[in-house]
Amino acid sequence: MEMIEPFTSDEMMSIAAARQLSNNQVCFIGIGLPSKAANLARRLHAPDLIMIYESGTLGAKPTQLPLSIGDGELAETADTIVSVPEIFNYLLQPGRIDVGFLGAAQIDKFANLNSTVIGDYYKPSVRLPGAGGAPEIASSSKRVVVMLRQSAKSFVDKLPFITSVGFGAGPGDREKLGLRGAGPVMVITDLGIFEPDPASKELVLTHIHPNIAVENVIESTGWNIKIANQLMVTDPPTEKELEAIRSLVSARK
Amino acid sequence: MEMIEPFTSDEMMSIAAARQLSNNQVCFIGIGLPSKAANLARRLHAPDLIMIYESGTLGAKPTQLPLSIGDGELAETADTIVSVPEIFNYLLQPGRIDVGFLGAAQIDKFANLNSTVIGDYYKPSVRLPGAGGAPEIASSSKRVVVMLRQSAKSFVDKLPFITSVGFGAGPGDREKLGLRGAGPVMVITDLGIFEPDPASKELVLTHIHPNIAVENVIESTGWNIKIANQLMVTDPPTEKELEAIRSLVSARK
Amino acid sequence: MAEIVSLQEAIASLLRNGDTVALEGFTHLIPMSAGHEIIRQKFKELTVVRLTPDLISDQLIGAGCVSKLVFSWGGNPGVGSLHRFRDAIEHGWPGPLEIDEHSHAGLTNRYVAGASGLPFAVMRGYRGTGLDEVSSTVAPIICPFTGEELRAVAAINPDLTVIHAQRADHKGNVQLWGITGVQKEAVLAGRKSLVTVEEIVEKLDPRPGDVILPSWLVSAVALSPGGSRPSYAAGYYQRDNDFYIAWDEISRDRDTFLSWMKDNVL
Amino acid sequence: MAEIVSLQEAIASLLRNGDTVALEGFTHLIPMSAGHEIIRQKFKELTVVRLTPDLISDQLIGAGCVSKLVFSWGGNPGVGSLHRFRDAIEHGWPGPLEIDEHSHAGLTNRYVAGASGLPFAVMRGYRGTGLDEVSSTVAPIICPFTGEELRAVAAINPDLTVIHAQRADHKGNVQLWGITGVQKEAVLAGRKSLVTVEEIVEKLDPRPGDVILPSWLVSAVALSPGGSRPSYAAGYYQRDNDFYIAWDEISRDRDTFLSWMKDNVL
Repeated sequence: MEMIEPFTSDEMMSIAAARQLSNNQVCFIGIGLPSKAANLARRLHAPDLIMIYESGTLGAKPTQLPLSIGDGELAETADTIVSVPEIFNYLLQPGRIDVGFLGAAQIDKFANLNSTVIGDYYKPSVRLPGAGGAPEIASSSKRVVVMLRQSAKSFVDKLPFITSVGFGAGPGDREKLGLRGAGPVMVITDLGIFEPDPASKELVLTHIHPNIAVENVIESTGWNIKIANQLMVTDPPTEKELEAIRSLVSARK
Repeated sequence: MEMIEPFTSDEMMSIAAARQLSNNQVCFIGIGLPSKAANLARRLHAPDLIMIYESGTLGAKPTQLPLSIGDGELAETADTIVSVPEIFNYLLQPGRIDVGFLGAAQIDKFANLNSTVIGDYYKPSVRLPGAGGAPEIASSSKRVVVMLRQSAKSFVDKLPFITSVGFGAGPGDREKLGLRGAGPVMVITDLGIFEPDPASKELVLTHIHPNIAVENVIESTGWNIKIANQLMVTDPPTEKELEAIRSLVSARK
Repeated sequence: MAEIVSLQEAIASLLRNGDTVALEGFTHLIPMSAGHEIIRQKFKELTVVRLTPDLISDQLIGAGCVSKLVFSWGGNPGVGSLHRFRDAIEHGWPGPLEIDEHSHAGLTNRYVAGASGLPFAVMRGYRGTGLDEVSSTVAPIICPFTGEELRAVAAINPDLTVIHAQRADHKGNVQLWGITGVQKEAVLAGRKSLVTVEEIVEKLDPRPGDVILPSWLVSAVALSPGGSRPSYAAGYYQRDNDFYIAWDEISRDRDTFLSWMKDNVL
Repeated sequence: MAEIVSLQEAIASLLRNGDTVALEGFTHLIPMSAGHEIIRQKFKELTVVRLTPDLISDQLIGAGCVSKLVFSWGGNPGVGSLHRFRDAIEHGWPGPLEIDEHSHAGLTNRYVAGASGLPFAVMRGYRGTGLDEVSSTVAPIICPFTGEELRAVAAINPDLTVIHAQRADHKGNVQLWGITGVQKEAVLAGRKSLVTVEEIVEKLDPRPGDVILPSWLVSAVALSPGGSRPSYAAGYYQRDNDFYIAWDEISRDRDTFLSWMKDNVL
């Protein structure tokens, strides 16, 4: 039996997400977890991944993990820099982005996302940063991959606010709303991987990460989560993957 | 009495037009007569005239008279070059241009311009080049100056086609059509200078060029042209003006 | 990612009879050699889109490749008429030419809408002009906030957009500079795109005022040195103003035109 | 033509209590020193417009200058919450804060419409989201050609737009490069505009990727070296990521914040 090096659930999440990206894909990247996973993919199997940040940097190749979507190194290593109107109107809106890679504070069973408020919009208990580029990344990318840490507080039955639309209230809603991308094809958490059921569009647990119990996922989901008939276990991180993620240096002085 | 050097009516036209431009004005320039007059003004009293061509060259300072609106020298001497969408959407449309400087094939008494067809639109006897930038230069510049050679064929009672709106069918029409600039404040020909009557918006002959008879203007106008009570004679070209216009070299190899 | 192919292959594989093809380049960087290749491959029934149909459009029209022209200014810049264009409209030679005519601002915004994945763009313009009546791709639109009436222009998404640029690298990234006109928008509006270039280089070192079209936004790149003559390519060669003047004579007469085409293009 | 004045004079002469003021700079070239001058001059009841309200907006809000915020992402990039922004919205300290909230694409298009002299812009977006319901500056619009439903966003034309740039010349022509974000559109949308610069130079030699704002498009230029810190100015200094992290502690508590402001800004 092969020895598996110990790894954290956050490392498993980033590595599982990085595996979803391949060379020459055009990937629109949110800051935080998605940026870490994309930069990891670039160091592993996808050196020619085309990373787009909403600051207008196209094809950035940072050596350090950027702290913001507009770090100097993103600009210095980009193939070109375009204005913010161009990034949204000319590149994202027409559906030229292969993978939109998003984080969020909360998600519901139809993969709608909230990053706006906890509680009432006009009297929030927690005011979150808000939409940024997310709503249009979610509506216009060819495919969307979502990453967030899973808990009963983040996987909720009803979102207080829909910042970005996944599948709305279910099948046919994206089409009715005129959203042209395929929507969220995968949600990756620190516990497992979820994919929408092709018919109902409801998220289904399709992969569980190594060392995670199904009960753990059930407890960490605010609705009655569906589990795939053939639930797979995510391949554990390889030595190379762990080495790569641990050598990612953050751009902090 | 001062000696006046002989000059052509075309020279008088260009010189009279050049005199309308002043330093630091932002001037959107059509090719041909307007371009010649603007470049003349730059060599005389308005060295800091800001010339804008629809190719996107801002602040061009050509040493030769360009043949096209996109000659290499316009690009090389410009303060900056912007895209064609920017020129029209960001600079012209919002009313940032002080003087729109236009030519045309035909004009009517309300200073509407035709550069599209002679005859029926669908069966034209002469197909002209068409609109180019003119309609929006005419509608959005703060003020418009028009230059054309005058004859009964160019100064017509009814245009076969309105390419660019002057005062439409008369007072109030620009406002009704939502055109925000003041419209044509002056029409300069090889015979004289016309200005719109403040009340009726109909063109009135306010200046006649030296050596031109009023009858000549009347015969060369396809409608019953109004003549100002105090008709002035245009100041003849100065020696300096003539020298400048004759030293303008065209950009032909 | 853009494939690097020969001009002949590019035109043969990317274009079909009956297609809408945009050829852009605003005085500078006009894709002349690509137009000549279209003529040599005898394409028919094309809808040609071009803000400033000049010599290349005159040649495509006179050669019988074009059944419809979408344009905003059809002349020989600084010289005068475009005779083949006039002959087609005035006398239907060599065949009838349908037109959809705009202002520069209007056609530019049709490309902007096409590049933006929108069905239309909004602008001030057309109101009170004859163009407002003759084009079916212009319509009134009311601002939902102020009630003001403006004009909508329909998006244009050519089957193929062709432009000429100074350089590309071996990955198919494209670089152009100088007067770059509406080329970025035309390429992005195109369902497919072809860029002919003066040079293919190892590395695109940055230039002031350059526009970079990353390889993933372009279908094909073809090497075509001098591909813009008698137009110009800043940094490579100048505009041949004398040829523009000479074209007036060459194009005025049908037979002179045909014989020039035979000797110089076919 | 832009006047070259001191930052103090510029803010005093261009801004009024109750004005709408846009402060733009997308991570890079944030006009921090201009924001501090606004705080020092104790402006009140401002509507602040900014895609990414971060530290400067947090300071303006905490200092009591702002009654309304128009924005699309209010956080400390890569760090977390913006505590003064949260305190104002969650607890009304130091006063109530009205908000008009958009996506980046939506607020960007509001600037584009403003820069274009149009009352609105068209986009895909908002449909199905909560933002569609809470903002009065978003409305449905129907394509007159296809019948498709899209969204219109209302133009924004700030009374004053403030940006920071690398350089200007003595005539007031402005040059910026690197990530230039939505600054051109924000300046053009503004009824007046102020550009703070690192340097005033004899001649703006061209730079790859630069944006030039000719003097006639700018109201005033003020020299303010380091005016973007702790943000950065490409070619001059780097982003002080550690300060962004430190701000989390400084801003979390009202008293700590006030004392920091007293020591460092007032």
